Amino acid sequence: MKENVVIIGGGVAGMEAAKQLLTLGYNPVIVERSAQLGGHVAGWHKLFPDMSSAQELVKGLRRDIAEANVFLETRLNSLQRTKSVYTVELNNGVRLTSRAVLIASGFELFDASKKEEYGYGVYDHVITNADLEAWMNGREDNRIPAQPQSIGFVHCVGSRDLKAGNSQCSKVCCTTAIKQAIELKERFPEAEVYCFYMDLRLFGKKYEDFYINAQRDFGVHFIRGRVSEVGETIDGRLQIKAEDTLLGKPLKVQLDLLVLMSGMVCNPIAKQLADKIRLQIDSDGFLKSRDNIAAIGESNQPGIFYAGACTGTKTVPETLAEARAAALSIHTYLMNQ
Amino acid sequence: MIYEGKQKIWSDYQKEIPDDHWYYVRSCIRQNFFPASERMFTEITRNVLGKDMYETPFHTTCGGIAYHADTIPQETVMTIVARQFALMTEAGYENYCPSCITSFGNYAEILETWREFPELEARIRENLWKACRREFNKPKYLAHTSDLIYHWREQIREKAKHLLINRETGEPLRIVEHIGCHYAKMFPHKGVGGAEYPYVLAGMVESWGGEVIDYPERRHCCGYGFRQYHVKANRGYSVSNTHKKFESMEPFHPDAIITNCPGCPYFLDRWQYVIAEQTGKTYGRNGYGIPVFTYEELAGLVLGYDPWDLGLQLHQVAVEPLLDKMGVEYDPKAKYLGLNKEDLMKPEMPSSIKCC
Amino acid sequence: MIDRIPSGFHPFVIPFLAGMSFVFLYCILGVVKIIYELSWAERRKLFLSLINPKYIYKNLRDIFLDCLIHVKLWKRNKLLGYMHSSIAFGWFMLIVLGHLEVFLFVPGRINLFYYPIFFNYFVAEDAVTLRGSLLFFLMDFFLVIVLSGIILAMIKRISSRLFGMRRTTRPSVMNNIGLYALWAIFPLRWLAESFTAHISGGSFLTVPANYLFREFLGNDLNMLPTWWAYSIALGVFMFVLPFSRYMHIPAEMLLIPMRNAGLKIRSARKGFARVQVLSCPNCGVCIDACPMTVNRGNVKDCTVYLTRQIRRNNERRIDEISDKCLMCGKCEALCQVGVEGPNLRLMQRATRSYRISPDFRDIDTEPMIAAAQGSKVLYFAGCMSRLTPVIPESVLSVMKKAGVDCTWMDRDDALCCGRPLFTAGRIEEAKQLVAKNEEIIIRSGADTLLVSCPICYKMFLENYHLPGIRVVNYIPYMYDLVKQGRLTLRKSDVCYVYHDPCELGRGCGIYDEPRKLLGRAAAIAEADKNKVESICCGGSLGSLSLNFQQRERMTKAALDNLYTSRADAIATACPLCKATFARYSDRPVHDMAEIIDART
Amino acid sequence: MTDFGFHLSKSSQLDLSRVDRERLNRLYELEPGARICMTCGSCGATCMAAPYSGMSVRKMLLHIERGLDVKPLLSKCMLCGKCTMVCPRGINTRNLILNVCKLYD
Repeated sequence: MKENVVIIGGGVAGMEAAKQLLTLGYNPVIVERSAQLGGHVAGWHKLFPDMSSAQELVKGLRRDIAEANVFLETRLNSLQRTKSVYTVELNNGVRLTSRAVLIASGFELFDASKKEEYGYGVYDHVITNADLEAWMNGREDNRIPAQPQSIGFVHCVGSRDLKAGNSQCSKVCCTTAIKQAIELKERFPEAEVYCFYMDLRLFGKKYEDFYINAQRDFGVHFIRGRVSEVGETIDGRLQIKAEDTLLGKPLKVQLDLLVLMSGMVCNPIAKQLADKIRLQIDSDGFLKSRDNIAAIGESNQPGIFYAGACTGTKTVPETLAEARAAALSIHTYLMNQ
Repeated sequence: MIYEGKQKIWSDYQKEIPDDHWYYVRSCIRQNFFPASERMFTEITRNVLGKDMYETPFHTTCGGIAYHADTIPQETVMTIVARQFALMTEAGYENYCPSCITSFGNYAEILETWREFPELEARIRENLWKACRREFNKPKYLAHTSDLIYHWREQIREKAKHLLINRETGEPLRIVEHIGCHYAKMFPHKGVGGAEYPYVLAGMVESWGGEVIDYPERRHCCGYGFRQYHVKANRGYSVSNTHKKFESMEPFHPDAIITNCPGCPYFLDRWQYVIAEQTGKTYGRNGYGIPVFTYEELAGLVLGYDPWDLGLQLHQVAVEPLLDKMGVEYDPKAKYLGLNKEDLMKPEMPSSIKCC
Repeated sequence: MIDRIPSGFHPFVIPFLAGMSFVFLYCILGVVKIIYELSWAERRKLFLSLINPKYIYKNLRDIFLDCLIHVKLWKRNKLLGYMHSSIAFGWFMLIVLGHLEVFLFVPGRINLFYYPIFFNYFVAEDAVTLRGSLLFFLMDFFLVIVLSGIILAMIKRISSRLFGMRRTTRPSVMNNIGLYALWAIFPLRWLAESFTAHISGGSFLTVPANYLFREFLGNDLNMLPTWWAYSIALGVFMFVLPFSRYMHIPAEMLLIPMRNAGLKIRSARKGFARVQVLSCPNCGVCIDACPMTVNRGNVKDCTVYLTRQIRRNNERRIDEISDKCLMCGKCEALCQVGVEGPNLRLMQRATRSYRISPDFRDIDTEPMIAAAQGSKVLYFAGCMSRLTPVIPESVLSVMKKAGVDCTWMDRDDALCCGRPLFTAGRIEEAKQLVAKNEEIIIRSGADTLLVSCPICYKMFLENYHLPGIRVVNYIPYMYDLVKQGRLTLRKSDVCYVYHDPCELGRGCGIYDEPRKLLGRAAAIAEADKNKVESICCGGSLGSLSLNFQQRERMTKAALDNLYTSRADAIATACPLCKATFARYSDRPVHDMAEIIDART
Repeated sequence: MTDFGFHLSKSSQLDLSRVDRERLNRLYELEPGARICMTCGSCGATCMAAPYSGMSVRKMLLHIERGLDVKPLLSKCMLCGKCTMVCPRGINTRNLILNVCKLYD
């Protein structure tokens, strides 16, 4: 009889951890709220820096965890600890016991309509990064014009914004914006594409190359300054205002499409879990690791482990690496008990 | 424009507005700018809607203008405001409605500050006591008078004689709503509809049959900006901001502008003349400007009051084009007759903008 | 020797006559046009030189040595030298001897200028002349010389590598027609003269051929067609000449007197520039010389293509070629004819019109003048040295050690020397900077202007008017200090290779002092290409349009050349070379000043 | 026209929709490096003309891309090339400057 390890969340973190746990000889049980595995990544189109397919990544992971137990469209009713065993009750009546629980609840995209000034949901041609990925994956979106002449990207929507309740940088939006700018430029070569940024944070492997490519090969314009407000002109175009902070001058431009780079906020489920078993929340609103350097995948509770964006904004490779690390941490923990 | 998106936001920003028993406070400057507006407010609320609207001649300025012009410190303003609240408390009211947007913003700001810093409130109570031996209760409800008209908009619609509909075409009139900056920009939750898409005036326009125009510079200041107008050296900046708004709304061809702030209608009205003098450009049809109204004036027109009783002859931009569209009857000859029917003489007319 | 044809005429001479007349007329008109395009002062200078015996001698000597013997080419490449001089000198001798024959044997025909060319057709041998006479022998001898040259030319066309040329030019259509016509002329002449040799006589080449042909072909019917062919080949060559590279033959004869008279290129296309352009023989030496052609790149941007595009009036390409050049001067230094590629480009750049022009006249120089006063020696480091501060610091340190009281003119606020604007063709703007700097230098009270940047140095030498002030480069100056015993150098074991900066070496002719100075401080090794053949570091301000990636390749190629010396370190005397090399070099790069400072 | 003692002031707001794209694209064509500036400011820091005209290639590029006048900035450029030497992205700033001088006024 293989030992159960309950994994909360069936995104790439949960799947990767399940894959490793299967190899290590455990019986991972994934509890996923939605109807499919893959989490946010399943909704993305291409992943930077090599423009590899997000679908392929998710498909591969799904194949790898075919032997794992997966509960889709399932929620936790309760999570309780008795001595060193956690009892998990699901809303479908299933009761699981497990000595280790991995929280891989991930993030939630910031609700762009909260930034009312950008008019998401109010103006006809304002979309989010996630909408754009879905469109590139084939979903129809009549907010995206057939032949846009000018397109804007607003970085840091709901990130680095105390007024929006998020002080943290969402880390991936700069690169995502550049990636999406390039993808739109490929589809609409005639369009002028403007990226409105506060700082460009292109920290990862080959991300800076992305930036140069966008400038040199695609002519994407980068404007340092946050968009302050969006209005609609008589012909239904968007007029945005910003300050060019490098020139110290106010600026406006008319656009046919505005893409809001919604940042990451901690999935509220993580907070509910935290209440249930007294996990700590860090100052950035994400789950607090036992140690942000040495033990990012461990909680303050024995047997509760973390992987991925539940502890902070992460890229996909970081998430996968953490999932692998968490699997090993769980294994070590269970062996030593 | 996705109307449902706006409705969702409007539903997020609603405030509780009691239906009756208000302590009414006038604005310092509205009497001079558009003298009939405040009188029309009391007329409509008391006589048409039958509400209890208490007023006392002992109230003063709230200090907002001086505060925003950086001439008096905050504690002074707070003490003045505390006295206003004391008058309300003494009169036995707990619902406070100022006619001025800056006052409304001022009160909202002070109440919020006291909520955050109770020790400050205690000090102000002490100041007030030392100054004039008065004590006060904070108002239970604070609403701007436009909030009240908004609140009673459907009752006004029921009694309406004219709607905001072009009588000839049957189309809704296209109205620009301009909200005073101090209404909700500081505290979005204090305003009906929030700061980005305020509903307080839009709601009136919609109820009375008109259509609201959402133009790019909708959020922009009217140009008054206190210091910008009061200091003559800055006045060019003031009019430039107004100009920017008109340039932005021009392609939409608005039939009228409705405002809820003392300064806004004044500057949107008068600067049209100055802009026409300086650039030769007018923004209405056939050389006319775009008529600018306070919400009380518009409510008065909807309820069928005589335009000249509403003081519309004191507008710089001619209101007649809108009256014609709405089908409001008026006697052009009576425009410059005083209350005693004596001829006040027609003022000199500018050449750059048609003023009837 | 007697006239064989009483009329002294045959229609086959017509192609030659027509071609010759055309060339003659074309050249006369061309000369008139060029003279007309010269300024009054230039014209005066030229005419005065043409009546000066000293210049006449010099012109004749240069034309003989350069145009006929190709002395410069001999020095550079013996095979190419032989090829060119065999054709040019051999042909020249055939013409001279032909005239001599006419003069000696049929003096009555001396006025027919096709006669010496087709002499063998028009005459019959009589008893007076003997078979195998000296003239016949000489004619055949020079024909053999020319034919050997033609054979070499054919081989070169097939494989230029055999001649030590890595790359050569791609001939245009006109050049090809001219080339094939030229190749055809001499074998045809040999055939024609051979067919006629039993009548007109001949020597070791034509007479045996005559026997051979007569043995096989039997009759004289082949005679006329070969003479026709010979004349046609000549005619074609003459007609093509003005439109091909062979124009360099007459043009060079004008170039030499003009250059000797001291004319300079002052216009982009006209006058002396036109002569320069026409004088380019399209040999392609500049292609291998050019530092831009590393990895087969930019071949079409070498001087040979500039002259070609100027002749074609291809404005777009002219602009591109003019803007790209590093202006290192190597093509000019190695050019056999002396075509001034960089100057042609500079004048081309100077024709550009700009909508924005800088104006430096209102810059206040008083603070700079005040800062420059105080010493007899005024030191100018230049803008670029601010990015290599070790250079000015070392120069000043060496001066201090030698007891030279020296003021640093551009320590704080300073103006550029003007050379970058000058080489960009913005000459008027550069002059404004020159005027400003002249004022500072003159009012500083110094009598010596010490310059460490060779770019500035060249500008100060050539474009500044500084009466009573000696402009000196820091290397000769330091070497003098060493010779005077004011500086004592300790020799180190480090082996340096000295890189000649373009502006100091080819630009100002300073090759030996740096080596002598460096030799006292360290061991020296030489790179494969050095001195006049030194390869530009790629950082040159001369180029306007070369981008970073293209320059990177050039810098690496220049470094590879320096590495051939197997030296431990690289020494140079230019802030730009130092900074550029340092970017990619696998060994230390030091400025001369640094080395001298360390060894004193 | 009445003199009120005050005048409409020119808007300082930049309108990107009105930038001359054709001319800008021509500039990009002539000097592709114009696209890749990352506004680090090295050029301005090293500029010999900066003390006289506030010149910086970064600023010049921003002015052009936003449709502002570049003439005053360029009025003291000596084309010395230090900006080319220090540019971390290897932009051929001199070619850029010369082409700006050709295309803009």
